[in-house]
Amino acid sequence: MPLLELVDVTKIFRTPYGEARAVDGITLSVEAGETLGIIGESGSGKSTLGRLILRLVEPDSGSVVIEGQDVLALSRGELRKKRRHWQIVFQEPFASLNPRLTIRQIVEEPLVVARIGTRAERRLRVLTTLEEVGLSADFMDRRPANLSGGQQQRVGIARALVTNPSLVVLDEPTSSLDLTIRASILRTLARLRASRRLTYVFISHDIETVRHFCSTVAVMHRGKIVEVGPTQEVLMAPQHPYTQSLISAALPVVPYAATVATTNLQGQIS
Amino acid sequence: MTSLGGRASNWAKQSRAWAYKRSGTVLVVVAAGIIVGLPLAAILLRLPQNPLQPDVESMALAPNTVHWFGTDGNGMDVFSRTIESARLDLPISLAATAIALVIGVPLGLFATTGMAGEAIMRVVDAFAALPIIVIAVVSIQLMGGGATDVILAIALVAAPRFVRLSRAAAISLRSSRYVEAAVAIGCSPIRVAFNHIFRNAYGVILVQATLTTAGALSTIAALNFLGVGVKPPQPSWGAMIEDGVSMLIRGQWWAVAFPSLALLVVIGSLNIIAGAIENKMERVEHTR
Amino acid sequence: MNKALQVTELETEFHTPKGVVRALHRVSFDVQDNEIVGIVGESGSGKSTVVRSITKLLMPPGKVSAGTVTFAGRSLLGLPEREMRQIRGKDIGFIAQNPFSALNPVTRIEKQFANIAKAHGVKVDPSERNRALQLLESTGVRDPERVMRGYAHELSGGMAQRVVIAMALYLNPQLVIADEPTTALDLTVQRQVLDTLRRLTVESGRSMLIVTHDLGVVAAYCNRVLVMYRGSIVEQGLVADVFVRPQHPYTISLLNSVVRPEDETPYVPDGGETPDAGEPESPDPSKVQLSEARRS
Amino acid sequence: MIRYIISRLVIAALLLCGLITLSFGLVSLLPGDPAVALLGEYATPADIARIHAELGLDLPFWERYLGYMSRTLSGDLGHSLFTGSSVSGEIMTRLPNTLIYLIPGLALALIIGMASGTFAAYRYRRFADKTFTFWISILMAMPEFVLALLLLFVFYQQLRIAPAPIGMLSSAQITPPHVTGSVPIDAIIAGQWATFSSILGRAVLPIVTMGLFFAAPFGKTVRSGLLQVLQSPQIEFARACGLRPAQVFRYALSDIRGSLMTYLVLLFAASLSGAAIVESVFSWPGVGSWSLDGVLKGDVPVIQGFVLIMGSTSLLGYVILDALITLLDPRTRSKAVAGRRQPRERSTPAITSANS
Repeated sequence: MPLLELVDVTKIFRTPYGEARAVDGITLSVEAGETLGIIGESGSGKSTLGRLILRLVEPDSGSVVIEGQDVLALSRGELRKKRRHWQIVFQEPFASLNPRLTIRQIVEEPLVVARIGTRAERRLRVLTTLEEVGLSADFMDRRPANLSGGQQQRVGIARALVTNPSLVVLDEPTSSLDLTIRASILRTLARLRASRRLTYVFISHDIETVRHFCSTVAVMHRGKIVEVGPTQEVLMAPQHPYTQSLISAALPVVPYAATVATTNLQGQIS
Repeated sequence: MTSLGGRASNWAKQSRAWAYKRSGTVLVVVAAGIIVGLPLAAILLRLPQNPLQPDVESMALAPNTVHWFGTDGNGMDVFSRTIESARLDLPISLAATAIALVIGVPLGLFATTGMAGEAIMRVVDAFAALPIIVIAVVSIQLMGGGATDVILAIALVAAPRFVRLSRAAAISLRSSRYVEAAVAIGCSPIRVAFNHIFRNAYGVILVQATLTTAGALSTIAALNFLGVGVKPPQPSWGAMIEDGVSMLIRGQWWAVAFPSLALLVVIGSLNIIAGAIENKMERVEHTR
Repeated sequence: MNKALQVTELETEFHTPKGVVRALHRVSFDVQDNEIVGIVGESGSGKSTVVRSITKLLMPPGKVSAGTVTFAGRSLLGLPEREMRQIRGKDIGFIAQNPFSALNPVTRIEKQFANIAKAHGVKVDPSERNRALQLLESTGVRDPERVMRGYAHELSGGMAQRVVIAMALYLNPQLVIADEPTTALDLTVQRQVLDTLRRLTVESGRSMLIVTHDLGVVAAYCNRVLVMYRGSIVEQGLVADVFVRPQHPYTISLLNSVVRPEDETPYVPDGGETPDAGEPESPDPSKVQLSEARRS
Repeated sequence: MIRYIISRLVIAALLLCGLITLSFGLVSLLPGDPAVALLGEYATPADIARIHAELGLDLPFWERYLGYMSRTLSGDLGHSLFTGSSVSGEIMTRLPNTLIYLIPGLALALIIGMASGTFAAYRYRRFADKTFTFWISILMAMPEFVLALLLLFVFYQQLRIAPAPIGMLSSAQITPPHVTGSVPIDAIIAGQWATFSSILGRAVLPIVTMGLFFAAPFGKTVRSGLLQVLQSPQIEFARACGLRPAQVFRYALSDIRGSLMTYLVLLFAASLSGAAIVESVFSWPGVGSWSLDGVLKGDVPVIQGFVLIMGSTSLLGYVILDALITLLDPRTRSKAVAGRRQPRERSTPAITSANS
């Protein structure tokens, strides 16, 4: 049984100027341990889809089942209790952290809300989670504004992981970060995926990132999924014209540079 | 990026920066001292002259060693009366602001949606269209005219501003990313409201409260100047100024100048404190 | 080949209440005729400050403290603002990052074209308007007549950026400076806009300086590249050389983070820490300015 | 377009009805009995009953309310309980007296505020900006009547260049023949230019008071608005296109136009309230001092009439403002004209002025 299953999920935004079908009848499934990449341009509805999965936005129709649980059938209170198992990391790290709380308060809050552990146990859990995402204990009493963008995003990841979730939606977690930092955040996420056996839904507009990070990819265009399949297959031999245009528009950095550069680096170190 | 300059110029710059920063702090401490100290002085200290004692022997005297600020047309000591006014004027404006806050903020924070929210906003809008002084005068007349009535009238006039402000803050915060994040980790609506929305909105509200206190002080002075509100012989800055106008026209400036100066200093102090809070809030949020 | 732009030993400082922050360290480079030069770097590396120092668009507390900028045989840094203004828009065109925040929202596009012409003493007549129309058409704007009569908010992102490009090229500048011209655009649109830009600049005898953080853009469009790190140019040369045989460890780290992110270790400068692990990155001077303005 | 304007007018009409209700409710709640206020404490019950009948106070609440509503809507604001003069007539003759200093005063505030705010923004953190900030802080801490008295002391008492604060006309001036009842208008009609210019001369101090008082918050708004917009990408692009400083300033201004206009209307509403104070300092026979007198005496129809007129004036100001902002900005205009306008929050800057 897949860990996450969406059937014919639709979300229509109604504005005074008419209706916009942000997500239009999407059916998807994600196996446990898999990483599904959702790729699309701005306005394709990919972020809305991420929020629909976690019911941060109420769908108009369709069904969302996670770990055999019909998410849409839950009452508000039940949903709140379940949230610790299904988490999200946002695109803008600074905006997604409450500026008035310390890092410890931010990471501890999911535990407090879920009533997990005593005060001392929670403290320990926060500490180990922060270390796991690459932040030392020094950060505990700082506030988000005193951290760099990459560090803020690590806090966001720690907050999502502190309750030991099974499914994490990553909504463009690296798109607002610098290249070198982007790479190290992705490595952290990959390491955590292996050590904690996490299932990711990775939303992105960057083909290169998806190529390196995801096992399966779904291409979204105007609220619909136009193509889905194993990443290598989809990116090497795209079937849908939209996927083709997307891939041909990408500007790769000269591929052979990598090997040469690596040897060069090794040469320097030795 | 690195800091520049030789050791000497660096030191000079640092000390200048320190003095710059310090001068702001000193200003705020002085301002706070005035706001707290004046009413305390009026209550605790023995004033050099009885502020309520007319004296036909010494009418309209210029400032001298006995009457530091001179005397008014009834021969009352201007210095003592100026200090004594703080006993009522400041607490009244603080109380009025507090009441306006208690009424306005919850209304604004929780009336963001639905028919009730719309209705409240329309009332707030209608209030904004009315001349404030007239409303204040009418409501004081309506209720009688004691200190409590003045407090209630000013609170009534100031409350809509808090409704508008806290509602705007709540609406913008409600759509913020970190409130969405709080929902995503399973916070209850009450936890979201207090831990995330109020915690970030109280700065603006505090600033507005300080400014409202300044505004209340000014309105009270205007009311007393027009002869509404606190009744004589209890002195108030507005009434003292009104009494002194005829002297002013004759060139005897002190009966108007000193209560005016007191008003200016106290309102100015409140404005300085509001500015300092605003700066502090900005610094916490935008250190980057 | 002639040098369209020559920058030598440029140093820029920001005078903040907390002290002086040096944003650029002895930056030297040139742009030849008919060539596209890319400046790459991460946020806070000073790449935008370079552009603003050259065009003298730097706002206080930023100040150029040393160096020379020579453009078409004239030294720009000593020029009074009056003469500099004549050069901007006419001899040096500027393309902004986000077209919607660059165009005036309440002024018709044609009026904005006319304003540029007026500022440079060009008479605004129907033939002048036709030239603007043709320019819009050549940047790939559909129905230029309607766009001219409309406002910025009626356009899509790609179309708006084409309008900005047309404005930058309106008075035939020799040099075009583009500050992250496609960052705000979608992938499919980005390529079209860059193609247009290349066609209208180097292929028409102009040169271009393009600031970006996207190595792909540099690889596909630039002849030469400058790599900036913490206010200094750490490496420069032909794209083919720099991307194939990077010399500086930072460049290597930058390239690896794109090509093989899975086993990249971030660059650590001598005696310093990884920007991401220890202290927060030094503040981006342009952000310092803004937050101060907001405060008042 | 027409649909949009009609929808605005309908909203204005609804708000007007609300205002009438408010003014009726406010005064009906007065604890004192107007008949007692009028006749004094020793009135006989019979007299009081007669007055009640005259004023319609013996009728049930709903009848009184509907009667008031219909009379008000037909333009009849009633008569003063004390002088017996028609309230609308009094307002018509006194309003010109108020406007003669209020409008120039606001215009002065606009000019001073615009000029000084712009200057300070362009000289950000330099000497001129610091001087500006210093004076603004002092002006912002000064209640209106203190400012008026300060001006009076300096220009009348010390320098002797301003006339005494005894109203519009000195006793030496001949009152113009009664035509409309409003002295300045009658003076114009009669061609008594000496009288008219004397009125203007006496209006100078009230004008300066208003001008300085409202210039402070307005100038502050201009400064902070410009500071933000001058740092914006839009202005950078305009400068990068080589636009002249004057053109750049026009672009910047067009960006903050909406918020400045909103602020101006807010100041106008506040100035109507400030009129009462200025008029009492200068013994000016305008609507402010008249209404204040009425309020202090408990003259119910006067209070109601004043609240109504001032309220609907500022209401009209808001409606015109809202329409202007919408129609001047192409982003909102196209939506409004299409008739599918999204309900939106009017962004009213918080007034930080002490007295408003």
